[in-house]
This record gives sequence, C-alpha cells and structure tokens, in this order.
Amino acid sequence: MALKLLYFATVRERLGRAEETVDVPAGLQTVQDLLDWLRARDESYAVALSEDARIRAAVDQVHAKPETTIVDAREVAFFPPVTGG
Amino acid sequence: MALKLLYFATVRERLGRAEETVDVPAGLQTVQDLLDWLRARDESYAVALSEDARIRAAVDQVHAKPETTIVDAREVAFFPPVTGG
Amino acid sequence: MSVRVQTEDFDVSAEIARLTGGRDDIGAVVTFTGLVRGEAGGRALSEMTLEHYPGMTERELERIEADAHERWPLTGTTIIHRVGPLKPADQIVLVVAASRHREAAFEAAAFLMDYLKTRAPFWKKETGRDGDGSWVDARESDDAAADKWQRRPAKR
Amino acid sequence: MSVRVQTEDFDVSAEIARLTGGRDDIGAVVTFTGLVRGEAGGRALSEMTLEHYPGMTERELERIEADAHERWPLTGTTIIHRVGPLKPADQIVLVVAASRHREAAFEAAAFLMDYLKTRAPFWKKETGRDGDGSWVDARESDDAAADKWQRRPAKR
Repeated sequence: MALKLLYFATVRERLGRAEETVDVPAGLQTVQDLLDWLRARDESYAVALSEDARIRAAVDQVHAKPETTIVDAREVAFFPPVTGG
Repeated sequence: MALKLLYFATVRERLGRAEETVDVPAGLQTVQDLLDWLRARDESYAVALSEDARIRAAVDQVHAKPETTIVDAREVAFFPPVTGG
Repeated sequence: MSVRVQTEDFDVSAEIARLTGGRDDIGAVVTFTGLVRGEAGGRALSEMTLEHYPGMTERELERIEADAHERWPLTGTTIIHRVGPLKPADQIVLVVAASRHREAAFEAAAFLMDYLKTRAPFWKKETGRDGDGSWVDARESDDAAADKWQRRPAKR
Repeated sequence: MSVRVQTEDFDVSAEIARLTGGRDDIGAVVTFTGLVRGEAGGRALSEMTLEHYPGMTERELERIEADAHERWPLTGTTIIHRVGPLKPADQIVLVVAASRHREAAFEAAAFLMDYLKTRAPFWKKETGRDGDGSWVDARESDDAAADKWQRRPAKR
C-alpha cells in the first residue's frame, strides 16, 4: 500500500525531509501500527518519532488518535503539538 | 443652600428642563431627603421623579444611593438607569 | 489609558495602532465595537440618539478603566463612546484592551463593556421609522453581567 | 464565514467592514489580534517563523468556525492566520466574531482562539537575536482553555 507521509516542524527537521511516499505492509491497521513500523524501520524514525516527543498525527488532514484507522488513507502527517495563534 | 440640579433622559423630558439651581433647606442631609423635598414641592417633580421610575442619582458626578450625603454637594443629577454601550 | 466621548466616528485599526505602535511587548489586542441595530423589539428604527452627562461620563469611564488595570496586567486600554444622533449600522462604542496574553485582553474587554453598560451615564433614545421616539429600557441582564465581576478574583 | 491563511498582513477595520457592510442587524463585533512579542522566556527575538500544514489548516479552521456557528447565534466570523517569517510587533492572527448581542460575540471570539491554538496545524519557530532558532513548546494552559468549552451548553 503506497502512503504519503508528511512531517512538520521538529519532526521534519529531525528527519531532514518534509514528505515521502512509502510502501507500507498490508497488515498495518492504525496510526499506532504505522508509528511502530516506522520506528522499527530505521533509527532516524525512532529518534524523530520518539515517544518522548509527544508526536501527534493526522489522517487525511483530520486529527487522529493512535487507534485511528489508516486503512484506505491517502496521507498521514506526523508533527509536534500545534503552537499557532 | 444653593444646589445645582441636573436632569437627564426621561427625567429631563418630563420636567421640561435640563438643569436648574434651587435653594434647598439646610436640614436636607441625603439624596432621599432631597428627592422627598422635590416631590412635595411641585406635582411636576412628583411625576418626573416618581418612585415607579427607578430614579438614579449622582452627587458631584459620582453614582449615589438614597442615603448618600448631599451636604457640601455642588451638583446632584437625577436620571433613569443608564443604557449606553 | 484613554477615554473619549465624541460625536465623530472612530477607526478600529487606528485605535489598535495607537496602543501597539512602537512597542513589541504586546501579544494580544481585543476590541469590542457596538453598532446601532436597525430594529428593536420588532420596530424598524430610523435613528438612535445618545444623551450623556458631560463631565461625569469621562470621570466614570476613567474609573472603570482604572478598575480594569487593577484587575488585569494590561499594556493599554481605550474607550470611545459616541454621543448625539446616530443611524442604523453606525458604530456607537469601542473598547480596546491590550495585554501580553490573550486571557487578560479578552476578560478586560468584556469587563469594560459590562461596567460601561451599567455605570457610564449614557441614555439611548430610539426613533422609529414611524417618527415615534422612545427611551431604551435598561436590561436586567446587563446588571447581572456587571455583577458577576464582583465575584472574580483580582490580578492574574 | 471566512478563513484565510496568508503571508500578507491584514487590516482589522477592513475585516470588520467586510462582515458588517450593507447590513444593520449586527449589534456587536469582537476582534482578537495576536502579535509577535519581542521577547520569549527572557530571550530577545529577531524573528518568528510560522509553519503550517497546507490544506489541513484551512479545513481545520473551517471546522472550528462551523463549530462556533453551531454554539452561538453569529451573523459572521473571520479567521486570518499569517504564515512565513514575521518580526516582533507584527500581527500574526485575527479572529472576528459578529452577532446581534455582545455576549455571543465575546464568547465566540474567545472560543475560536482557544480552539485555533490547540487544533489548527501551525508551528512557531523563534529565532533569537543571537541567531539561535527554537520551536515553541505547546502550553498546557492552552489545552485547558480549549477543554473548558467542552463543558459549556450549546446555543444561547
């Protein structure tokens, strides 16, 4: 399954890129599954998406929780807590 | 004692004047005393300053209560509840 | 701190700039603009006239403003109230509150309006399209809105 | 209802006029303007850069705006948020809420800001006068401010 991933702010800077398209295994169901898979994939993800970093996610541009499904998703974004306003 | 009286809004319209200077008896101590004296003085005051009209007062440009002193006051104003803003 | 009672209209952006110009310690500016509505209690209006008590009005607005500065850490406030004849859709009143943080700016602006409504000596007279004039009655909800600040703690 | 994400500055009076122009059923307009402060945590700043998530930002702001219109009887709202590099004293964000009555306008404007702060995908990076850049940490007090609206009753 081809999935577009987007990274913002600290996550983007730590990974050194703003977006990429990855082929994710069919078995991944949720945001948490995707996070675990990315972290296991490469040390750079483990650092940039560290559990200490309070990473937030959006699935198809809607705020998501760890249990939110990514099945049929087109894009998933990872970022720190927002600080606008 | 010469006292300047000011009237606003409905009170002004009912009395037909915006201000006047009156000689008040030395015995009057409070806003309530002044109101009672005015009401007894002339039917037009009794109507314009009727107790039903929720008349408010200010002594020397500060909101006053019935028991507020008028001794040494320069001006007393009577008006309905304010409606600005 | 600044209080103005005037017949002329005002410009909100210009009033904000007056408070923020030349400084960079302000994080939040809240403004409230009151406008004349074209209808009151089902009656179409042609005019609204604002009467006030010259002298006391300015003093009372300054007291209200000083009270707000005691309650919240404000970097500036402005109150402008128009008097005389106004038309529907005209601006009547402007309150501006500036602070480092948004909570203080929001609360102070609401406080200034609540107190102004119940303490500043202004009276509105509405003239209907039928030519009849009538003085606006004070709303009990305005007294309640002002009273609620009595229960609030001081400076935050 | 109107949402804009832009690099350009905005004019508060013009945005008020955009909501009130040509109508006379609006009694109250509340605006909130957020400004860049020149100091953060004791550090003097030279620049603030706003990053955002194009597409999601607009959608999220529209959701927040629609939520406000469900909660209060509003005659109009506007949200403008700037992105890109900004300097101390620059305007960052504008929220405008218009209604017949002041309570709804005040509450809706505060609500829009509280929700925007915790839900709209913007991130601030501060650059100090020393040249060091650092991302702003989210404030827990912002979460608490947004959460309080969960307990509020609907339309009034």
